[in-house]
Amino acid sequence: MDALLTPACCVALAAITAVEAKLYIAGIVALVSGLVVVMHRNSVIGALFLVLNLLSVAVMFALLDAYFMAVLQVLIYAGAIVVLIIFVLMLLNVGREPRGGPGLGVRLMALLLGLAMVFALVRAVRSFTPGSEDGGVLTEGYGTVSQLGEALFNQYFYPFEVVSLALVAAMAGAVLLAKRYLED
Amino acid sequence: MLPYLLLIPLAPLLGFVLVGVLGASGLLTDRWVHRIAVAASLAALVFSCAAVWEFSSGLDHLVPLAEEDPGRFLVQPDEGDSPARFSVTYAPWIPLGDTLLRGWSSTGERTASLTVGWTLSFDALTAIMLLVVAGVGTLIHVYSIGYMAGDPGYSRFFAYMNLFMAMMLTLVLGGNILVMFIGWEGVGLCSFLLISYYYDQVFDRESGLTCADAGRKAFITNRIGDMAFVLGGLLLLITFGTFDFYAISDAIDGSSEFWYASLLLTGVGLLLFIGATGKSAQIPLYVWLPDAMAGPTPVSALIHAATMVTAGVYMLARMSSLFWHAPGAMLVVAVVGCLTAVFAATMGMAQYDIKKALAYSTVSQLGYMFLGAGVGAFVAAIFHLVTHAFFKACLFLGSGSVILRAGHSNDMRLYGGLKKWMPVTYATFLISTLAIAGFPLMSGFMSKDEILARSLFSTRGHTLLWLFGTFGAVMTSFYMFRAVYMTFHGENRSPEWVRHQLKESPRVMTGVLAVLAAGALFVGFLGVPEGVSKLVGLGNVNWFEHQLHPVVAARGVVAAASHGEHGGQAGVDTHEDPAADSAYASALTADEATGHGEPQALEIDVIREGLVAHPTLGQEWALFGVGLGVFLAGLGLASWAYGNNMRRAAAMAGSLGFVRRLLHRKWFVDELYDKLVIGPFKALCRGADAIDRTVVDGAVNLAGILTEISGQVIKLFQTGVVRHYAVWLLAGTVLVLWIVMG
Amino acid sequence: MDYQLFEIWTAMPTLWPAVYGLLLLLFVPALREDRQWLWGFAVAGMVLTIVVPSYMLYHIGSYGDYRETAGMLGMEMVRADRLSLSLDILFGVAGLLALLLMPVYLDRARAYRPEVYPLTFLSVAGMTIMVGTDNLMMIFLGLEVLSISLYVMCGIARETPTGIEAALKYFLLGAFSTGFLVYGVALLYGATGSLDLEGIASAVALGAPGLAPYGDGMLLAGMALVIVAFAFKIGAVPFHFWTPDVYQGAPTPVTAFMAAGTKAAAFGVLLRLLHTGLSSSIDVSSRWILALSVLAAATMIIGNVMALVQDRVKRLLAFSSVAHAGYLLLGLLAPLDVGVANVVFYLTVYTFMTIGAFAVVSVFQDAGHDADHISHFSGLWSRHPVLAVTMAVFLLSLTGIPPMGGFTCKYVIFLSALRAGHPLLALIMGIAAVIGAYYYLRVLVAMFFKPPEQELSAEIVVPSPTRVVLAVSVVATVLLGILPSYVLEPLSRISASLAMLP
Amino acid sequence: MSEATTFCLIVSAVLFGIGTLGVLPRRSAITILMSIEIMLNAGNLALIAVSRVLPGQGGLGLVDGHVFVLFVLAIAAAEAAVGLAIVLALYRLKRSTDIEVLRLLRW
Repeated sequence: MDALLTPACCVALAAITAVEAKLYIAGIVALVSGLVVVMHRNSVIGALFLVLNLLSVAVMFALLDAYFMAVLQVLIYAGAIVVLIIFVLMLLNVGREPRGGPGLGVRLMALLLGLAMVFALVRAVRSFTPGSEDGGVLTEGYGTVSQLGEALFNQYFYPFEVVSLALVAAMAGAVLLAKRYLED
Repeated sequence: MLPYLLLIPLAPLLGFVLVGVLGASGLLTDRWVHRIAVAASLAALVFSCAAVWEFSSGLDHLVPLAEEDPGRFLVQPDEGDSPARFSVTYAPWIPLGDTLLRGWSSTGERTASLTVGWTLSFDALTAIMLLVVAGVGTLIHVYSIGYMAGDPGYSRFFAYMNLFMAMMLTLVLGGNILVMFIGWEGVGLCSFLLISYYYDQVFDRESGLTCADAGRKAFITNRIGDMAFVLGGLLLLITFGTFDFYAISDAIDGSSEFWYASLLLTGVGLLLFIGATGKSAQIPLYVWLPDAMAGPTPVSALIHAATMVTAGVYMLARMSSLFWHAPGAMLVVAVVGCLTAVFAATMGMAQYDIKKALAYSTVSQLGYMFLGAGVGAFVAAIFHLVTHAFFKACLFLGSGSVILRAGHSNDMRLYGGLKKWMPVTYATFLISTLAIAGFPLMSGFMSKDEILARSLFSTRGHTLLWLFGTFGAVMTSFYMFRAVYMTFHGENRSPEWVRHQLKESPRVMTGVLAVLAAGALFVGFLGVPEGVSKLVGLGNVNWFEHQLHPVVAARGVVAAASHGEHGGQAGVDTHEDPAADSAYASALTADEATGHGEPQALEIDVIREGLVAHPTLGQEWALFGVGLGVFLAGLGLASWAYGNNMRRAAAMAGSLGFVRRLLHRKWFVDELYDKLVIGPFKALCRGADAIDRTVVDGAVNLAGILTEISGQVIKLFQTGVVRHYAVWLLAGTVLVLWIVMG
Repeated sequence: MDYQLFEIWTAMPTLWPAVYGLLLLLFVPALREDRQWLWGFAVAGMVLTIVVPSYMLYHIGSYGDYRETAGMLGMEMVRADRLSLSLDILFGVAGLLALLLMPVYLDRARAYRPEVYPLTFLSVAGMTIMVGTDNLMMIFLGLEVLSISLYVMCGIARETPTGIEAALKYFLLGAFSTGFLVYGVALLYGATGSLDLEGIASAVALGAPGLAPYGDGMLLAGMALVIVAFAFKIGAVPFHFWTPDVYQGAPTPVTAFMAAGTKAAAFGVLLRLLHTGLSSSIDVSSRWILALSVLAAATMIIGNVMALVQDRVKRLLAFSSVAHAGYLLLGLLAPLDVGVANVVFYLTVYTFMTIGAFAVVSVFQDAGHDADHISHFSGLWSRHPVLAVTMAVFLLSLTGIPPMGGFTCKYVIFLSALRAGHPLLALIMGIAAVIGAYYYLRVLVAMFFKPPEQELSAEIVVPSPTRVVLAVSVVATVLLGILPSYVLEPLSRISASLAMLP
Repeated sequence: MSEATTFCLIVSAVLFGIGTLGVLPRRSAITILMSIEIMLNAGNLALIAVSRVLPGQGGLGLVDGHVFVLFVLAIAAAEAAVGLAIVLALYRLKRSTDIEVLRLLRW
């Protein structure tokens, strides 16, 4: 039995390392692009790097077997939200933001606080140890459209409707705030 | 009447609503305003009298009613050890359900109900307070008709006065700490509203305080005391599982030996006392009372002399069984009261503002009441409260009468010789002065000297307390006669235009003065001290003590005290002994056997339960002599200084213009004052004043200023920039993460 | 199919305002000209929003303290129990009172838009969703429905710089805190493998010897982040910085609604989250208790001290609301059977007194702007005595003077803090309350003792809907103080229905 | 796969930190909005990563996390819409999207 299993394990291991390598690359790309978004003074470039960031996260989704979510990430986030942001940037003709920001003290304090928080969070996530992982096999059809659709229209039917409520509120609100009034 | 006790505070409350709403919307003429207000107050008085009448004719007929409706009434007719009392719960107020209490009784754990009801209760103490509050209150309402006539805020004034009456009556009638607390906070609020009545007038030129500032100071200082009061109450609640006064007393009395001198009771007692110092203007929270004179004079008379400021004394008497079992707390009460009495008296001597002089006098007299309570003479303290209500109200109203006619000036240097124009005011003022200064057989003599005697002879008293108290009494006599001389004797020093319009106040005011003066004369006979009656060969004719003693008596304390001395730290190991009596008996025998302790003192204690000794006849005579001497010393000093001064001042009045004459005279008075209070005494007065202004006042102000400054500093963080807010959010997140993750 | 009907009935407190809000949104274009009608429909709908949960609460005994669900396949998404129904009534009341204030105020501010009514309904729906569920996903969605509606409502006066500034600040910081919530929920989910509070509770209970099955640190960090997100919503120090700015800039009726409604909803969620989800292990609960005690102490002190130095009444009330959040946090620390009823009772009283105070402020407008500087209140007694007395009642109640409601609720919280063994915090609460007396007093002094400002001697007109709001609030504030037992008694049964899984 | 999961979680934590700090140095409201999107994104990554290794019915993998990510996406869209509308309104009033101009309400 062992003899049979060993090559299978080796193959699996090879596959896994491949996946992991891809994950590492995607993760680093995500971090770097995220950093550019935050640091760059030109908002348009920031937005473009946001797309890169979202796409690399989508790649990570796919590598984590969340195929449908990867697709949605590309479609909704990169496709809709960022496009909306870029549209507004263009509309307002926002370019480089003016110089001058917070003083050095504030920057330093924020950096320290941010590092402290990241440190705490990293410490927290490192404690993650799913108990039954060894020997566990992914559920049949994990991360597919059918599985998600089934969940959405069964258990998650009600929250799904609530999301629509939020979207309606946002829509009405956006129109209310951004539309030129008829009487103007 | 007793089941309808609610009507007593409701009547003035209704008056407040009517006068407030209708008056503010301009629907009432002044005439109807005071008609309604006085009627409301009078109604409270009538209801109170009816309740007292029913109470004094026995509670037995109420008992069957109680059986029908056990939740509502609680009746305990006068029997055996416990005094007659009655309480009625109209509705539940705060239902907090049951809780488990553990620890102090032999049964270990027990459940207590934390439900608080709208309870009013009635006993002899309540009866006396009700009559004083409603009676003096009504009189002052009547007086205000004359004093406030033509004031633009007529309806506002009467509305607040009615509200005050409602709150004060609630305070007195409240059957548990929370209901009392409503009145407690409510009178503070009304006091604030009425002090700030002339909101925009600068009332203290030196510091530029406006009346509104004075009101705010009073309110905040009171709130500090209130906080301590609430803490003490909550501690009681946690300990005894109830807010009900009677239940707490019974619980303490019921296991005297356990509670005697325990740390918990001492702590609670001290907290309650801090609450009382806030309301009753004792060291260190007295600072607001002299400033409170910014209010109209009837307010000073009613709130800051006769009723509200005595609430602290009333509360101490209400909680007397707690204080009996907390000798440490009682000692603090006595010492603080004694110090306040002396300290305030020294300051009273330095005042030219007649109302401020009276205010310091009030602080001083309140100090005597606390001294009385502190040495266990609760009856005498309450008695002094009653007599003080009469003579101090009369003094304040008399000063109001003077102020009204003397061009609305409070400055005694601008009075003089007023007895010619205002004979009734003068006569009543003089009678009250005699009373407060302790002229033999007048009310102040009866009550104050009784307190002093008890402070000397009570086992909880001390010679030093008596010495200081007597010293203060000399000063009392001095500053009061000083006021009389400066105001009514000598030559008039008023401005010309004032002198032309000097005349007696209207009948409605003098009538009230006369009634109050009669009270100052005769109320004393209700509580002739045993010593005094003995001097003239009568038995104990102290009606007051007879009525009140059962309410404030020390039940079981003697036994507990002696037990504590012999049985070790607390009664924990011995509290299963049969009854307090036998415990006491065994203690006595133990005493004799071992020769320990002070059997002599204990024997004396037994005689009077109240831990107060019987002085001998000779001692009584000596005390009487000292009292008379005190009175005469003050009178003599004052007449030497001020009688003289006024004559000499009159001689000095030459052809100089008014202003220069005035300046001269001021300087003269000052110099004479310097001569009189030569050396250390002057330094003492100045020092006391300086301490008042800098240390005590300063501490209160400093706390306020520091808070304000820190507010201004923290305000700078609110920059309006989203980014900075985000940094704070981040900081908070790190903080929470750090706390939670450790 | 009886079962199905029952489910819908259970979700009714949420469904009703949501559906009604959507319908109203549909009718807005048609009724654009008939403003009175639209307003009337909105008010009527909001009355029913109160009636529905009240009816259910009244009959809740006949179903037992039910934990019924709507949703399918046994996933509990909606929960109608005493806590959620009581709070639902409160949201309806806050919404109704705000609706009554809105038309006149917005008209005067020249910011009237009919969409504000449906948005009010949607935000009420969001609140009911938040508190009426055991699922973190639903809590998140409800919070977002509420927040998104409120961002828009704050900015409804989009022509005024302050209005839009308030909206943008609220939005940016709100979205920021949403990020924290999402990450916190993700960590909780990772640590326990469940998004359901009961699932989390059982996972935490079974997590021994650690704290959680899949990662102790993750559980704690997730808990911390979720606490941060809700501390932001209730305005606890140091997450309170948006509160004064947004309260001041938003239209006053919206401020009133936010102050009362959002706070009640966030506290409702915290009650459920902390007491059902994270109390099954003492190791876990002691940690959030510690964190919340620190926040409570800071909030009580800073809120009161900051209010001391404010000159605008709206800002003053904003800081006062921060201070009250501190007192409420104190109530949260007590165990379930001691504290829950008190917190909900406090929220009830707070709703009335704070909306009442803001209603008075909403009367003061000058050429479309808020005239809420403290000097504008000078001499109110002589200008409009009834309004002055009304405001006095609210201020006294906020100060905590008996027998107003504000005293009673402060007292019960104070006592529960003592009973729960937090004497130090109770003491801080006492000191904070003393400081608090000072700034409320400033407004009182201005109203009763200062002469009116000359340039503002124009007559004060109190519109009749505002009068209704004031009357209701005054009566409720006083009655809740004098006879609170009629509310406290029923509320005390909440804890039983919230109690944890066996 | 354990290391991969941990790696993803660490990436998500750092990404969250980056998003948090992004609110800080930038003055444009839109860039701040983008940083907030990064924060949400970090949450999504964490959810997806843990969902895969949590025990579900019949094996590893819980669908709850995916559903939650879906909802977060939708909410992010809604928030972006409202946020951009507010920015537009601000721009109309002030001709700027700079948060430094938001200084009327302070102190």
